[in-house]
Amino acid sequence: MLEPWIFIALLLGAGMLLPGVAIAANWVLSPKKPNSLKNTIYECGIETVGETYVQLKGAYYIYALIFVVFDIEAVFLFPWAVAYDQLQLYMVLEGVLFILILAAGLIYAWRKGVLEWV
Amino acid sequence: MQSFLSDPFLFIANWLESVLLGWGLQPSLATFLLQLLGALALGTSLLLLTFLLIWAERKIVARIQDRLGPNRVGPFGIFQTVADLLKLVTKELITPQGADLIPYNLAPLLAVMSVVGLWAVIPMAPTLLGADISVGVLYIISIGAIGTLGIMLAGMSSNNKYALLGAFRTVAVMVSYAVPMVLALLVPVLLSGSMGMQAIVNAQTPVAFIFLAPIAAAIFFVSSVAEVGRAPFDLLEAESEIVAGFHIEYSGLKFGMFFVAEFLHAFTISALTATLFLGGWQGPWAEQYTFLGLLYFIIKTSLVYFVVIWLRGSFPRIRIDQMNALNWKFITPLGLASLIFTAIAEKLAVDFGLPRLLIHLGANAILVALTALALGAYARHQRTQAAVRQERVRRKSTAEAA
Amino acid sequence: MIPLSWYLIFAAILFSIGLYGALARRNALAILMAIELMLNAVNLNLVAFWRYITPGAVSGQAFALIVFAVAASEAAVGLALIISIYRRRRTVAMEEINMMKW
Amino acid sequence: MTILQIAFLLIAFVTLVSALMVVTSPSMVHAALWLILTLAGIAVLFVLLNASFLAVVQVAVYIDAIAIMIIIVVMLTNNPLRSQMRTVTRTWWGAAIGALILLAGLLVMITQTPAFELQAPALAMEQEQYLKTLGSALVDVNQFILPFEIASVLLLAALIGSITVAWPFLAGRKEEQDR
Repeated sequence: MLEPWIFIALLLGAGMLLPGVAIAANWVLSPKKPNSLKNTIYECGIETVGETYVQLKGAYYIYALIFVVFDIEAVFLFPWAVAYDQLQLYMVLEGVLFILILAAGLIYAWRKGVLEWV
Repeated sequence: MQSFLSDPFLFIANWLESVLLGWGLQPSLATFLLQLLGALALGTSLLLLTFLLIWAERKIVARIQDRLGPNRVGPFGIFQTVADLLKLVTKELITPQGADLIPYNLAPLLAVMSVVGLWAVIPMAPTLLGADISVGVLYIISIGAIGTLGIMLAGMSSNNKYALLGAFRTVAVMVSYAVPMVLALLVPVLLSGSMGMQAIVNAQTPVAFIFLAPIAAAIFFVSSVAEVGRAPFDLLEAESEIVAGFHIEYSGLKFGMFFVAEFLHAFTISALTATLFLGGWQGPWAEQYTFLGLLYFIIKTSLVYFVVIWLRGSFPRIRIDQMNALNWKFITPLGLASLIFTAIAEKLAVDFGLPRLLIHLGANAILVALTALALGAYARHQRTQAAVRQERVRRKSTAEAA
Repeated sequence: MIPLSWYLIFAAILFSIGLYGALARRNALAILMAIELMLNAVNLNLVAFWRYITPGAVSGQAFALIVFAVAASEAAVGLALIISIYRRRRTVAMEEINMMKW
Repeated sequence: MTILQIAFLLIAFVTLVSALMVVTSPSMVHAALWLILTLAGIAVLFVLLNASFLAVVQVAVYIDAIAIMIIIVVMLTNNPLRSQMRTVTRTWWGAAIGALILLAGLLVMITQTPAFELQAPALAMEQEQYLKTLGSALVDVNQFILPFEIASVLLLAALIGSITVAWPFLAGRKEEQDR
């Protein structure tokens, strides 16, 4: 039962290890002469001003929010889609109702002007 | 010998297992070692494949732009990428001041890991599949989005405002385009009644899903191209916009790993499109000869990958507000509609024994017609609005003049 | 193999850590994260009971799914409140958010 | 000690340490990153419990969606002038004592349960079959149809509520321009 997951764990480990080895090789081969000017932040040659953690645009939160809502929707709909061939018509329509209720949320966000990129 | 011809991969695996068992290892340990070997082989070959991908892309884009492309190192410049790699390997790894060291160094590894991890569930041939888990499609969604995390880490830990802004723009776009991608992925799951990738390929025996759900296939393709950040959706790394995006503070192979991840991801979405909508390894005699299955899979994937490169060569970069509007106001509603149409059409086809292909094509045709009508109405609305605005400006200026 | 008690003890420790975080932290975001920890502990318990006691039914998994939906909604609304409080008061420290006192 | 038990202890240790870091780390960004590690550890525990669907859902919902939303809000509410402030309330010791009492009580209760040493029974069906059963149970009138539809209404309410609460503050600049 766990065998495919062991393979996935190994592959994910390999996906970390192989680039790690490549970067380590780079570290061994490359020159190492850091100086304070080289290590400064690159902002088109202009000296950096203020904190790095600037405040972001609020719209990012809205996109993440809509993504969260639709992600949960998909999580509920995936078992529904897998069980599709066992479902009766009314069960399929319930799934459709589920989608429509969330589509209402999308329409609300659209009407509210949230989706515009300012 | 016959067994080797029909299925070389299984043959080699069986042979290796018998060798390992012959050494007196426990069966579970032997299986574990085989899996380890398989994982390392898959990971290494994927990373090596990137050389070929970068070369192919440069050659094809050059041809589209009426240039020769790389042609100095090796025949047809095929070793150009190797030369580039050798150059990158000898570059100094610069760590910027005030960088958050652990996330900073973890980010490129995460980016590669998320792409390589996707290949665990992609069936390349009838018996050539890393892990046949029952939740393959959802696994693709979740592991694919780990790459988003890598980009975010890179942007936050570099201690650079441009990297931070670029990373968050990338994250916003990736997160937005994940929505229609997930909706489009529901359609093949619904049609095949399973989330396992091998089961989805097996369900495409008479007709591939691209004929049953062309709209979902198109949505999946476009949104995954956007998710990868390829042209024409590559505005997030546009040099002229935010220096270079999230990887500005990376040098040497740490930067190279983001590059590798991006190219490999483009190839991976081609493989996913081929698997989910074009029938994967399905083809004549693929069941008998595994090697043929692998060949069909590679041909289909390369075709899709060619389209990806073609898109890059042909389309201008789109603006971020256009990209955003395209997603939320066109692709996502269309994805929702396509899912609803497919669900109802499939139920009708099964319950009333109607011809499946015709019903689905009809439903898709109706959807296309409705979309065209809606787009027409929207365009008319926009034109009227523009005319009203113009009229107001004109009246204002005449009033001021008076 | 692994006895049920290991999962229960793990979930209990995780829940206690979450409770400490929810009560002791000043930052509203940290409190939200601690609540997510507590919800995760609950979810782990639900799944462990499903696996060890009623593996024949799917109720445990269905409950866990609902908990996911609730956790997501809670996080979304909580974060929206934090944003609006922050934009109004320029702080996310819970002690300083005392508008409700009057 | 089987390999599975050692794996469990390792994962549990990593998860608990990162959970502790979540509640003690002074930087919110670091706390969010530790939270991601905790959530990943719990996903692995779900795999060990043979709930592969929930494991993938854990990654898809928590790590990909909720954690990213939290990080974005951390960035939105980041006030450089206040980054030096205390991380715990004045009564943090009370919280610690309360949490410890709860933990002690829970541990006593767990050791008293009859299911203390219970081993996992065999699974009743294939993983695929579990998914199908779950899918039809979610839309079955006699089972989980009400939670299923209420979940969608709850998500809709969360979406609309969040937009209503947060949007006036996010779009403040635009309103000024319009005026």
